[in-house]
Amino acid sequence: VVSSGNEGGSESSKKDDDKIVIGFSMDTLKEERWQRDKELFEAKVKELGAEVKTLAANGDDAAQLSQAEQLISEGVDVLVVVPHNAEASAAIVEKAHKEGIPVISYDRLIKNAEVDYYVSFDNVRVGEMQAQAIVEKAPKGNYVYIGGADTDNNAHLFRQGAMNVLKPLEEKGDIKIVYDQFSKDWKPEEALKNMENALTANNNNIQAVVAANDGTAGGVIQALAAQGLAGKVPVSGQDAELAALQRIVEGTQTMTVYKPIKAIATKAAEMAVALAKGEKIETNQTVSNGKIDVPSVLLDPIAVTKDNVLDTVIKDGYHKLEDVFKNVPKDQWPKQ
Amino acid sequence: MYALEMMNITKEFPGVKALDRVSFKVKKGEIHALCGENGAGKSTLMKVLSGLYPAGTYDGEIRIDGKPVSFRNIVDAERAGIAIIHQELALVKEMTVGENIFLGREPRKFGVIQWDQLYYEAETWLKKVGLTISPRTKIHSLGIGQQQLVEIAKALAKQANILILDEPTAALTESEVEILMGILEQLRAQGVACIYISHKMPEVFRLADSITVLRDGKSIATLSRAETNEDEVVALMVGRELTERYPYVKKTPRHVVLEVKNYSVWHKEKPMKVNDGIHMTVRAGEIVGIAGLMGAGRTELAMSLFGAYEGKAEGEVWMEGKQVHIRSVQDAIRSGIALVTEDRKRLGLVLGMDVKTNTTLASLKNISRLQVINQNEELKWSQKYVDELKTKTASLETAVGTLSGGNQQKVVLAKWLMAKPKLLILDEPTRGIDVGAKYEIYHLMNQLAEEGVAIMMISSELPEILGMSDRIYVMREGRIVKELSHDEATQENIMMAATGGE
Amino acid sequence: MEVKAVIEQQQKKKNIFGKVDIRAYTMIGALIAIWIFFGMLNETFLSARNLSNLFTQMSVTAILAIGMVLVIVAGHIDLSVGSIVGLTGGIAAILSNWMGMPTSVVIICTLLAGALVGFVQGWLVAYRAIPAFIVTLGGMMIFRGALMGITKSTTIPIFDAQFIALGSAYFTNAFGIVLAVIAIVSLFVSTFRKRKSRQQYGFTVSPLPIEIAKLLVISVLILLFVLTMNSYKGIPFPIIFVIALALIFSFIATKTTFGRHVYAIGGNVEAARLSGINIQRHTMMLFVFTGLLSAIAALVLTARLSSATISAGQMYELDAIAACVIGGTSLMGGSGTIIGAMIGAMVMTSLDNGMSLLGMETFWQYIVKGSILILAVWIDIASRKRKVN
Amino acid sequence: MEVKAVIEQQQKKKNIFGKVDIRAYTMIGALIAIWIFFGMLNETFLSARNLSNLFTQMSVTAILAIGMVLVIVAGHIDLSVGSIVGLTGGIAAILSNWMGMPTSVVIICTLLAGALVGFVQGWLVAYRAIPAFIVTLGGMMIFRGALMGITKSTTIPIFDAQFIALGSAYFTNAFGIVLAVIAIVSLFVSTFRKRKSRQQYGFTVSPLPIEIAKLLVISVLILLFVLTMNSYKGIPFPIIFVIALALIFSFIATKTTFGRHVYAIGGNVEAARLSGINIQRHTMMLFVFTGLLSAIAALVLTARLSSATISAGQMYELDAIAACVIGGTSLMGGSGTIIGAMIGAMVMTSLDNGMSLLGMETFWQYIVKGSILILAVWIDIASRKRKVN
Ligand SMILES: Nc1ncnc2c1ncn2[C@@H]1O[C@H](COP(=O)(O)OP(=O)(O)OP(=O)(O)O)[C@@H](O)[C@H]1O
Ligand SMILES: Nc1ncnc2c1ncn2[C@@H]1O[C@H](COP(=O)(O)OP(=O)(O)OP(=O)(O)O)[C@@H](O)[C@H]1O
Ligand SMILES: O[C@@H]1[C@@H](O)[C@H](O)OC[C@H]1O
Ligand SMILES: [Mg+2]
Ligand SMILES: [Mg+2]
Repeated sequence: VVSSGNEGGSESSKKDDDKIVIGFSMDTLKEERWQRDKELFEAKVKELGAEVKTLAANGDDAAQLSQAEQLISEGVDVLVVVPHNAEASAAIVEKAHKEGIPVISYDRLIKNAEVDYYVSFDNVRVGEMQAQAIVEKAPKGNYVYIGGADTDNNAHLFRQGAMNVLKPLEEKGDIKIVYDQFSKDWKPEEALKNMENALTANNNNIQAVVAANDGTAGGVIQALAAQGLAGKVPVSGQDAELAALQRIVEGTQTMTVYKPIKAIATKAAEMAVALAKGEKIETNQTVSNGKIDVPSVLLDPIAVTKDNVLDTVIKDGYHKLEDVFKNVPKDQWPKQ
Repeated sequence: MYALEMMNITKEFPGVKALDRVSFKVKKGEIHALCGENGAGKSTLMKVLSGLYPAGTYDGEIRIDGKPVSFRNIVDAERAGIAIIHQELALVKEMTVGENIFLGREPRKFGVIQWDQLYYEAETWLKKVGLTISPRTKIHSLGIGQQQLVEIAKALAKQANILILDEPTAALTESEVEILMGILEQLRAQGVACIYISHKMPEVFRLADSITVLRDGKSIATLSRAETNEDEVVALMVGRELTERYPYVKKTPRHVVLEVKNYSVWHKEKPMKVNDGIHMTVRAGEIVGIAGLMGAGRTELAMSLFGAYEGKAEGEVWMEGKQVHIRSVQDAIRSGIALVTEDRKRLGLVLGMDVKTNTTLASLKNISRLQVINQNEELKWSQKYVDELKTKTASLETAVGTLSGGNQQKVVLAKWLMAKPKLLILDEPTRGIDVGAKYEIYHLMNQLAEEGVAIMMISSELPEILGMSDRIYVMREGRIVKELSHDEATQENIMMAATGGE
Repeated sequence: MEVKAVIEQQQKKKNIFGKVDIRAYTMIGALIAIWIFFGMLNETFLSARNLSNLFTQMSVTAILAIGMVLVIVAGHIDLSVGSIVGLTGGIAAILSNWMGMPTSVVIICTLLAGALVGFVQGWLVAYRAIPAFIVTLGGMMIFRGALMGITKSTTIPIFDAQFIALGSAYFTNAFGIVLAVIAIVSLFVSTFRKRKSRQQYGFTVSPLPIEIAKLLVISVLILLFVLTMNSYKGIPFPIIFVIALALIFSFIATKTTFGRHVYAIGGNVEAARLSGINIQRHTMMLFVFTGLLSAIAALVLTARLSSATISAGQMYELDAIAACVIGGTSLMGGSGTIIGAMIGAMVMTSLDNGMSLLGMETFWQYIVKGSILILAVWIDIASRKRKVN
Repeated sequence: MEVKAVIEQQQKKKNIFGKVDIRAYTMIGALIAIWIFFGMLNETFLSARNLSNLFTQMSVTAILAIGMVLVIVAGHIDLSVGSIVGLTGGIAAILSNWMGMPTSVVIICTLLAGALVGFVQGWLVAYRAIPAFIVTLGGMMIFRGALMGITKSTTIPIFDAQFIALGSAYFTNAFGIVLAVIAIVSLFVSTFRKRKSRQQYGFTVSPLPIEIAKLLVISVLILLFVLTMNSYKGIPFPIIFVIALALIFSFIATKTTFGRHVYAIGGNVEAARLSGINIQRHTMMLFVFTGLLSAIAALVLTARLSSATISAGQMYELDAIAACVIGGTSLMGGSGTIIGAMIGAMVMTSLDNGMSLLGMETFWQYIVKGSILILAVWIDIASRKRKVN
């Protein structure tokens, strides 16, 4: 009565023409960074002579599955997935494999599925870098953790990474985490409120803030600024948003984690096209996703501070010098 | 042996003792009229009887066929053989006539409705009340009179031993009233006890075997029809003698206020005219009655003149010698027209708002400067009308929804008096209103006419038309078919014209 | 005599058009227009495979919309369905993964949880007279919070193949054909039984040829659907849930006293009360239904994703409500059909699917979807008004 | 005669209690209870500084709730306010940052944009009779999409100090005192003018001592508020917007013909139409107001964050609606007060603030907030019922 669809010999879905089509299934385009991922990835694929089709699911697992199904229907040769949810997207891998389409997991690892390849930065590592950078600036004192959306699995990973660094120090008695809250929907205004409350509750006696990304860092710095503390209390971030880099060069934000999106987008595009052509792909390591050890290319996220902004984001062409230093008097601009 | 005994019933609402140790007994096979002013407690007593106010929310005892009963809900009362036609229409507009007739008692097998059986039986009951419509018609496409007949059919279909009719004829025409009377007489013959509530004395005296009078929540007397007369009942109801019922005064009409020439109104949905080639005039200081059967198109004419009917109008309307083009209610008010609609709850009042707010609603401009309301002026004016119309209300801040029907009607009147109209159109101004309040409204009409207001009164009650109008237009099928002066008019020639009889 | 003729005429008209109301026809028109439009712009849109996707993709919204129609008809609203989907999905995953329960137990417990949650909300609305908007808005937060609490904000994968099949299996081709035959036969049988009953009561029936023509058209449509699905992989499991639930609840809505009483309550609650209808019990039941249906939707969604996530179902209430309204349900209560809501769900899913196939930019998708929602209702309202004038 | 006496008595009662209705009192009670509760659990909660935070944190919701009250009173709803906040915030940031416009121009253009967006929605609701639920649900998607389109989904920071001051400046202590004095003096003047006017009309007035006592209490509260704020940094800018807007719109709602007409429309739209009220124009105006207020809220929010983000304002409509309903606005239309909504907004913000101060886990925060929402309305309904029975 029932078939799982496995054996269902479907008509060959691949298009007959020999043009390679890469499907790019994205979680969302709502944040600035993903917009860049998309642009860079598409550009690289086209450069390599293939076509690309991108769909974004606005942070909805079911919608992402649907969209992946559509890409599969359209007969893409390789599916590159930025999963909204690590577990939920296992279904995508399964569907794709039924049609013989390989899947590359982009930026976030798809868990419990036979993913073909994984290209990423390590999210737990991101959290560790954030905390590490702050600890260097403020080795002792009261710490505040301002997390991302409680409904986003990544937010938990970032927090986990940060705690890997902070907890031992707390046990040692060097630091004290006096406030630890998530920010609804990654909203800066939620982070602002949380930080206001943290400052109030501790009478401004706060020496460091680990914020999960640049959006929340923006809210945090706004709250610090209201107390005249902006620039005095180190604040972390992530994503190398323009606004955050501007704050970094002005001195109100300590660091951001730059995940060289150009690198990951380029690498993923190359891998996808190679995979489509049936070529062999070199990987440097494997990462276990609970089911298999996925051959992975793990790129290093880069902690960006005032000191290396020139050599990283600007050098990469990720942002322009005049944009980043827009609010700094021209005579203080670094020479490129 | 009484079919029904209600003993020492007391029912209180916050701040009001609606029933105060009321006793009420009805014999098997009799039609028992329940009379009283607005707010006397008639409907409340019947709601107690029909289980709407469950046992425990009132004091006292009810016996059916000598056996004490206590109803927890409406279903209990229906099982005990009690059916009620409520004063307010209680139909679901989006559903069909058949569904409404059997609502809550649908013929069913395992919870599945037997539609064919339902419509078949519904048709039978519709025929009984003289309605020639399909039971599959949706209620909202029926006029208010037809809806009332559906309500009656619904109650009849319950084949109760005790049938309560709370003002069933308020919206019915003479001929429909006739049908109803016939049905009731038939039921009486079958031994059904009928409780009949009405403000129309002629009906009461034509039908009832006994009459119980309520006043201020107390049972005053139970009389046998044979031993009493209208004046006595009215006197018991209002607590004093009422000498004349229609205080007609001969007036001298002045200049023409409203002149309508060759006026036609199209139906808002169907390609047909509801008014066709109307010519009429209304002068300052005169009361012009508009008579006709239900569906004659009187309400449409009034609504259309007032800019409130959706269907298109053609022809000319002149106010005080100037042609006017009324496209909205604002236009109408600006031209000096006011309309007291026939359905005061739905169209006349904002029930949740208080007396003063409703009174000033149509003339806020007059008591505002730069859009800001002068609250003292508001109090002053609404107080003035409460005093002048003798509106019974706890205060100016009382929500009108809690007032009795007559007093609600007075608030609607006050609203339009405050707008200082040149032409006041009254559509069924005394529908569902007790004799005392009626008398006050008639007085007011005379007084307004005296002050030079032109009054157009639409009414289905012939005695009222005859008793109050200086001139009468009779309408049939959207046309004016006859014009009669006060002296020429009789019940017969009006009915003749209205029905198109010879 | 004359009256009878009018009645008969009216009945004849109804028989030709069937029970589906005119508004639903407008929407079917809109749907076909959308399909043709996307079909022209993108060849894959009308492929058997994409249609199969489409039906699967609409299943969760459709299941939620079924319950939502009745709640809205009764004059209420349920903003919590999305969160109930999330919560019951989480419960199902915990039972299946953490506790290792067999699928049957998981299903039963999940449905019970959904019904229970609906029961509590229904009780507050019906017996405590708290506006449904508030109860379910509160519920939306509470259930989302509870989900985060019980799952510790982690994603719980499902490994049980049987469970996963609920969301992603297909019926074999043969079984699909069997289903089609059963559907067609019962359609014929019920129609002829209805005719006979009507004739017994002396009502006119539409001419036999017309009736048969109508039945044939529907039969062809059913066959076409099954064959199209079979030409890919067979009828997807979730869509059978949708069809079955839509039929059951359509039946409840139109043929049972419960259903009619719900419409009466929504149309005129006073009249319903005075007719002895137990308003409170009916109202409570409706929320039990939405809870139950949300749990079913949760099973499908969780199976489809083969995991429960803490954001599952977020904002689904708006999709479900939109589906109802596009399908002609009045937010004032008293009117609305389940078939209409199904078409509404289909319209919305087709838009999502079509636009994403075209690779339209996200922001355009938002703008188009919002505009279509407004436009659909606008056209509907305008056409009804024109009919009137 | 008799009636007169009753009226006078009632007016006396009214004068003692002031204009705020009983429901608002219940909510003030709830608010005080919440404050005491959190105050006991956490010493900082009732500190001047945290109260200052609290008022600032409630400002955006409160501004949105002001417009929402009137829309709901008129029997509609506006689900798009959150998206309008996002869109107009984006417009403001683009004008300020990308185009380098001065703050005054930015403010004017942003307000115009908000009003325009509201106008279009209002036109569809009023003149095209499309249910507000649909129009604003569509609007919610369209405006969010438009925001993503115009900002290219980036965060746009604000650098203009003047603009930022809108959201984060404080009035100097001296100016705060001046404001308080002005408020108190005008309170006294208006009360005594009202008394005089009433006496001229021959209405009774409440005894002078009671009146003065009442005025003194209010004056003390005003002073207390200003002094508390001054003991921290002064009155925060945003809360002055809230107070000013609440006063203006309260005035419009209770003292002008426009406001009266809105309540009449919500109470019985047919009766309102037949009383010569222009339903359509009034309805349209209401949406222009919500658009305008959303733009003001957007300015405050953008200034406070000194940047515009594409998720700004998401879900704020639900907060605003919840504030109205907690504050006693009936979703059936016809009743509701702005002061009630302000208290509602305060209740919600206090909960958020208090729970986050206590460091409560997120999922508990969801559960508590949802429960309080239901509970507040439940208590309100139960107490009104008890009063009736
Ligand atoms: N639900 C209620 N709440 C408060 N007071 C009520 C309620 N129902 C009726 N009353 C009051 O009880 C009294 C009796 O009302 P009732 O409706 O029984 O009068 P009635 O005799 O039927 O009048 P009418 O002829 O106008 O129908 C009135 O004072 C009325 O205001
Ligand atoms: N809601 C409606 N839908 C369809 N037709 C209607 C409706 N209301 C009235 N009609 C039709 O319009 C015409 C005039 O009706 P209407 O009952 O208003 O006249 P009337 O003379 O004012 O009678 P009444 O004594 O009931 O006020 C009739 O043909 C009637 O059937
Ligand atoms: O880069 C972050 C991404 O990984 C997370 O999922 O969402 C928030 C972003 O800031
Ligand atoms: Mg009565
Ligand atoms: Mg009429």
